[in-house]
Amino acid sequence: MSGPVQADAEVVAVRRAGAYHRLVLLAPAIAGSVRPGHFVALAVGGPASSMLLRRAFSVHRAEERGRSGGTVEVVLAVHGPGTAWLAERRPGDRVDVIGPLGKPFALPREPVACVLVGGGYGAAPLASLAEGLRARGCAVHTVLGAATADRLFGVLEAKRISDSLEVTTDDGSAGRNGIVSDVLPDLLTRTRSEVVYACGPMGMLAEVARIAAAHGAHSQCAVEETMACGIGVCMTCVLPVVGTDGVTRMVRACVDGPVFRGDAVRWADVGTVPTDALGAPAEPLAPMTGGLR
Amino acid sequence: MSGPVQADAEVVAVRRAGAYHRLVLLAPAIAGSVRPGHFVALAVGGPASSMLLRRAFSVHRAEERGRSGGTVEVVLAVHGPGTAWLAERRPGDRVDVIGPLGKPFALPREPVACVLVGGGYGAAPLASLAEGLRARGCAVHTVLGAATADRLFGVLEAKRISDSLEVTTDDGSAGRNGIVSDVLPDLLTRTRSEVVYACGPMGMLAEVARIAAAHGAHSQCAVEETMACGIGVCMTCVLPVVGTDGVTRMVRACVDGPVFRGDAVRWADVGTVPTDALGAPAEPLAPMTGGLR
Amino acid sequence: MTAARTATPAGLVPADVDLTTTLAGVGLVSPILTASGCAAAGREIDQFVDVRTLGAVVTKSIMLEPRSGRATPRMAETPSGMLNSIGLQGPGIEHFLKHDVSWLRRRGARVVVSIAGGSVEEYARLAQRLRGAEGIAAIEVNISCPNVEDRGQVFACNRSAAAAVVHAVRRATAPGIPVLAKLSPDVTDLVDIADGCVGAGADGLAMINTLLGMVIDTERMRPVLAGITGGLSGPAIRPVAVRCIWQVHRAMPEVPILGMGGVRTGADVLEMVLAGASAVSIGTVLFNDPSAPTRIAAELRTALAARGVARLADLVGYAHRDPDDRAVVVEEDPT
Amino acid sequence: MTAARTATPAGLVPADVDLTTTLAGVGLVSPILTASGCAAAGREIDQFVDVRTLGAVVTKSIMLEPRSGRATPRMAETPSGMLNSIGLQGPGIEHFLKHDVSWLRRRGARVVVSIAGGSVEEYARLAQRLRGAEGIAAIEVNISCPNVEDRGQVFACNRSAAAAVVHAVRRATAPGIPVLAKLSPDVTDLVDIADGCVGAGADGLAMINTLLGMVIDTERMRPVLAGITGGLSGPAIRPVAVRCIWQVHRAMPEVPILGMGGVRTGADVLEMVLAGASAVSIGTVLFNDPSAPTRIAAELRTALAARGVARLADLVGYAHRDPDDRAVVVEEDPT
Ligand SMILES: Cc1cc2nc3c(=O)[nH]c(=O)nc-3n(C[C@H](O)[C@H](O)[C@H](O)COP(=O)(O)OP(=O)(O)OC[C@H]3O[C@@H](n4cnc5c(N)ncnc54)[C@H](O)[C@@H]3O)c2cc1C
Ligand SMILES: Cc1cc2nc3c(=O)[nH]c(=O)nc-3n(C[C@H](O)[C@H](O)[C@H](O)COP(=O)(O)OP(=O)(O)OC[C@H]3O[C@@H](n4cnc5c(N)ncnc54)[C@H](O)[C@@H]3O)c2cc1C
Ligand SMILES: Cc1cc2nc3c(=O)[nH]c(=O)nc-3n(C[C@H](O)[C@H](O)[C@H](O)COP(=O)(O)O)c2cc1C
Ligand SMILES: Cc1cc2nc3c(=O)[nH]c(=O)nc-3n(C[C@H](O)[C@H](O)[C@H](O)COP(=O)(O)O)c2cc1C
Ligand code: FES
Ligand code: FES
Repeated sequence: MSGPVQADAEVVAVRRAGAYHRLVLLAPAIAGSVRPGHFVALAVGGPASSMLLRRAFSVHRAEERGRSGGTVEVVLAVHGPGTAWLAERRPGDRVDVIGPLGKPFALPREPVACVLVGGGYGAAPLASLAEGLRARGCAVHTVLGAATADRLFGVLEAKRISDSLEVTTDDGSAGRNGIVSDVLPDLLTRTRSEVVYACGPMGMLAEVARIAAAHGAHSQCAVEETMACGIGVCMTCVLPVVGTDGVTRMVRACVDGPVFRGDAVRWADVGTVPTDALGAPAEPLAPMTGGLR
Repeated sequence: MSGPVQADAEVVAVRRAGAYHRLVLLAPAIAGSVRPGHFVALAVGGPASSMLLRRAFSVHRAEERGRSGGTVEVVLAVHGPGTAWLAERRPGDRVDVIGPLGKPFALPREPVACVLVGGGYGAAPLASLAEGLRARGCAVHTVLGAATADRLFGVLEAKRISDSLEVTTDDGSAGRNGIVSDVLPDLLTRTRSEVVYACGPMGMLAEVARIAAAHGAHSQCAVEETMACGIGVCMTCVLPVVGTDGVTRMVRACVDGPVFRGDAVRWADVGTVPTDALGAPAEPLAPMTGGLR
Repeated sequence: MTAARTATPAGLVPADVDLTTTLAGVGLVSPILTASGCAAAGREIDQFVDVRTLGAVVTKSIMLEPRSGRATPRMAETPSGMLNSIGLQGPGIEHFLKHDVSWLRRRGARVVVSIAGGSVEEYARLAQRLRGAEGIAAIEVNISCPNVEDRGQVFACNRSAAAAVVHAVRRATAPGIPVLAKLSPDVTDLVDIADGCVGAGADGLAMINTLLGMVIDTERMRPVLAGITGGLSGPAIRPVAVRCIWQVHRAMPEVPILGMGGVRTGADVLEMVLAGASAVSIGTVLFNDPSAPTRIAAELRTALAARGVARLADLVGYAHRDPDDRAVVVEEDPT
Repeated sequence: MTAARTATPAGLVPADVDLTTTLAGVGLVSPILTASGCAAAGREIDQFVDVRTLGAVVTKSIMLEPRSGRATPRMAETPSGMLNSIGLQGPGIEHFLKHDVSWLRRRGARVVVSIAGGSVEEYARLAQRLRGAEGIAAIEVNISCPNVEDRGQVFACNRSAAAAVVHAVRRATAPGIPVLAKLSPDVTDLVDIADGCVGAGADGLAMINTLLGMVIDTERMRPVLAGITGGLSGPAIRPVAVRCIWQVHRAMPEVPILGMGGVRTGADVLEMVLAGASAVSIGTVLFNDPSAPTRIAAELRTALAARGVARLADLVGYAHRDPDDRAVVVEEDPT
């Protein structure tokens, strides 16, 4: 797999999609090597921006060829000034983009049944993942959840690609009133799925991983950790992950993830350094010493 | 005269004009009170800009009424990131503007002959000044100079409004090969002008003031000093000016100017604090003490 | 993915939020002041924001005699900030009291007078002169000045020099008038300096003054500022300011703090209050947005209403409290 | 109104400009290095910029043992900067030498190893361990670490503690390998600390490390960083960095300086060189633009060619020279 590329991409389109914006960038040098689960990092605010850090987004679709050459599409929720700036772009504007980044979803070698779970814009990478799975002969069952109907993403596309689709919203404004983990156990049993793919908020991923394990299914979870560099050099994006040797390490979500085996992540300890992690201090590091940074 | 107003102005138009850009802003609350020589201060870079300070521009035209309500037009040379950002604005964008700022040109009570001297974009405020003078029955003779032909501004307009027009360029690419002060003495003598109005680089203003004085003419010079606030609160924009009491003070270009009597400014001492200025230290302040700021 | 919000008590609207605060015993109608040197003596800024709605106008540091300041250029823009090297240009205390303080009084604004000197003696004389003056809410002592009697060492960078100035000013000032020592962040141990000032009688601390910085013009290959170095201010330094407020409030939670350094929005004011400031001054951002205090007050009201906080004063130092120990902040008396 | 330019000697094109420099006796093909902690051990950044074209890769500060670092969140964006609180996560010196330094050597990059410890003894042991290692161009000593033997006081904030570390490292290091002490700007008297380090044997100084800062999340009303405070970096701090370089170069012009702090463009490199730096590290800006070193080198060449300067090395400290005294810089040997 070729490494990430930095490209000055032209904005092809910005379209509203419910509570989200779909941003299509012309980036042929990147589009060709994107696999489902990869993300891209976009610079925001222009040359005199006060915002130095890139913003990370899962790739929704990467079109290697097509009308306009080689495009990468992301789905963004306006959250703060960086995403607000991106949502205001117009066709012809330019955005500096780096990608593909991270490790994509691992696909099963056998044509097994799979469940895809997306929370909010976490559904973004699932459509192309579903296509990849279907191409390998896998059955694809999708569950999409969100707080409200307008925060669901990709329902129509999922309906088209999946063998089955369930939708939940916290307020019942679309689909079933509830959260994705309400429907997951039953679905796993019913479909005898062997792999669960999930992308969404950390709490959801933890639940999905737990349920998958309880059903003897393998899970692949795409996490979202605050990232300063996105390329593996800064060590800001770490979480505790158990290696094949049984040792817990603080690993980088940007290069060792964002997709992890659900049973390898120590979900309850995310945000902490477990005392049994490799190199953990005897006592937790005191804050306020200031210097050790 | 009403004070300055801060307004969120809509961009009506951005047009190239030689080496410059003409930027027209819809700012009815400001347009009505602008007099020739006033300037406006524009915020640059948008809400997440790293550029905190406003950029100052002489008002070229302020239309109280008209098609689009009440517009203010400035002429800008792209110099650094702030002016580059302004030049990239498109109709419908918004720019935060404060104006009118500063003291405008003082107009003669009698219908005397006047010479208007503009260097580069310093010609911007002269067209409306010329109209004001003509309305009072003054004869208007204009001299426009610039480094090159594309850096001349407002030649056609000046031709229309003025009783006479002379043009100089440093490289001879338009008009006479030379600088404005080459033609000024002769023009003053010929036209028996009693007032000289000037706007342009400091070196030009100093020369104009000197020549005017030598010819017994009054001069009004609009200076350009680096300004942090533009509204009189920061004290960054000072220059040594002799008061009617004969005392030199470090006065603010933004509120006490930008238009000054040419014979009041101590041109040779601009950039210094003359030792005879009010409150000047016995010895010049040593740099590097660091604290006194 | 938005962070959790404190529950909103039913019906708390921005207009109900109580922004009044107390700074070193002085009640203020608003927690938002203008920073010394960034709003002159209030007259120009009054064109953009009614100065009576401010907590106070903190005036440009005044010295005994008229002062012409430094040569120009006196400023340089920097990423999210600026450098200044004004050299305390000003008209001297007599003119200031006669023309500036009296205007502010007539206008109905509260006045915090900032004073600056080159020796302990000068500070003391300034404070004596202010003793007679009416309509002064507090004195802010700008100790980021070189001590002419000690090789130009900046008072604020030395515990005993800072304390000596504060002590002299406190002694010369009427008992009812609080004295705030304005600290420089350019020190190894800010808490030590703060402690020295409080020990010498400071009723509160103002922080932070600018950081020492410099810009070189790469065209002329010379320093941009005529004064070579200058003071760095603006949002660029806000994380340093918040850290300073946090450290000092943690070490001496009973000492009132007037926070400042890069405040641009209502959220920034809230940040400094949570760190331990009782009130906050707006400086450089006034150059970007001279009507900022009005906008910021509105943003602050909205932010507090959204968090169900009826009184800003309840949040002073709140970020220090153990999350488990925190009394739930609810509206009690939304008048 | 553009500032005056130095006359351009006929025919000087960017490709002719000589960017090579010497830092504490080590010749470097480029004055542009990557800053410690901002390019890991070079492997990832090599995807964006050929690490062989860098002056050197300065590796993330390494400690004796593997270290897991601090809890997350470890970073917060700030205006034109960021805070970080990584807690020196790393694999420990053995793994580092075996996997990281050897990769860099094989790749053909020059390596400056940054070391960090909690006691003088730890620094000394690290230096001893490096003595055997091959392919190390210099050692950068990160003294912005708390001294576990002195109530966590940061070495860099105390002249004698800083000097003790430098002395121990210098003694344990092979004579041919320069030792650079990396200074913190969070001190009252930087020149004093610098002097202490040079007196203790530092062959050069790296400056500046981050400023101590803090951000509070106004939604959760708690500090953003798990470590509460963090290090402020990025263009926001550049004026402080330039001032530090200027002050130290002025006081000790013969001491080589590796400058850093917010460098984003070729002009920023030039600014630090004019202030006194012999080479410059790029840190936080790599997160914005991982290919920045290539862009910056090109910008620097163009800037020098436009000013008629054939050799960057001729400009080290140039802004200090009296304008009247300045030898005209012209191309002499544009090879
Ligand atoms: C691997 C990955 C994939 C992502 N995919 C998507 C996606 O497909 N669609 C989408 O809308 N968002 C996605 N996000 C989240 C997105 O990156 C943040 O919403 C965005 O960075 C917020 O920037 P802002 O300026 O609007 O907000 P601000 O809150 O102002 O951002 C301030 C800083 O915090 C960081 N930050 C804030 N929130 C997050 C967050 N949730 N995750 C990581 N960093 C954050 C920003 O990068 C920035 O550095 C993803 C994040 C990661 C790490
Ligand atoms: C009263 C007045 C009237 C002006 N009228 C015009 C005009 O009509 N047309 C026009 O093109 N320009 C005018 N200028 C100059 C204009 O303000 C600057 O060119 C502009 O600020 C440069 O901003 P920048 O970001 O492009 O450049 P930068 O050099 O990056 O600006 C950096 C900083 O320096 C300040 N600065 C830089 N150059 C100048 C300058 N020449 N004068 C004042 N501040 C400066 C900027 O405001 C900013 O704070 C005027 C300036 C003043 C003071
Ligand atoms: C142009 C300017 C002039 C200043 N003058 C003074 C002064 O006279 N006395 C003082 O104590 N602080 C002075 N300061 C510092 C400010 O009061 C304030 O402490 C600092 O700028 C940080 O706040 P800010 O980032 O909001 O500007 C000045 C700041 C600026 C930008
Ligand atoms: C994420 C991050 C990690 C850092 N880690 C180290 C480190 O391990 N050792 C060190 O000496 N400096 C470290 N620094 C400081 C940088 O090397 C540099 O001195 C500082 O960030 C200023 O430069 P900049 O503004 O270009 O980033 C780190 C900085 C950042 C942003
Ligand atoms: S975001 Fe920098 S290492 Fe992952
Ligand atoms: S620009 Fe601030 S006083 Fe003139």
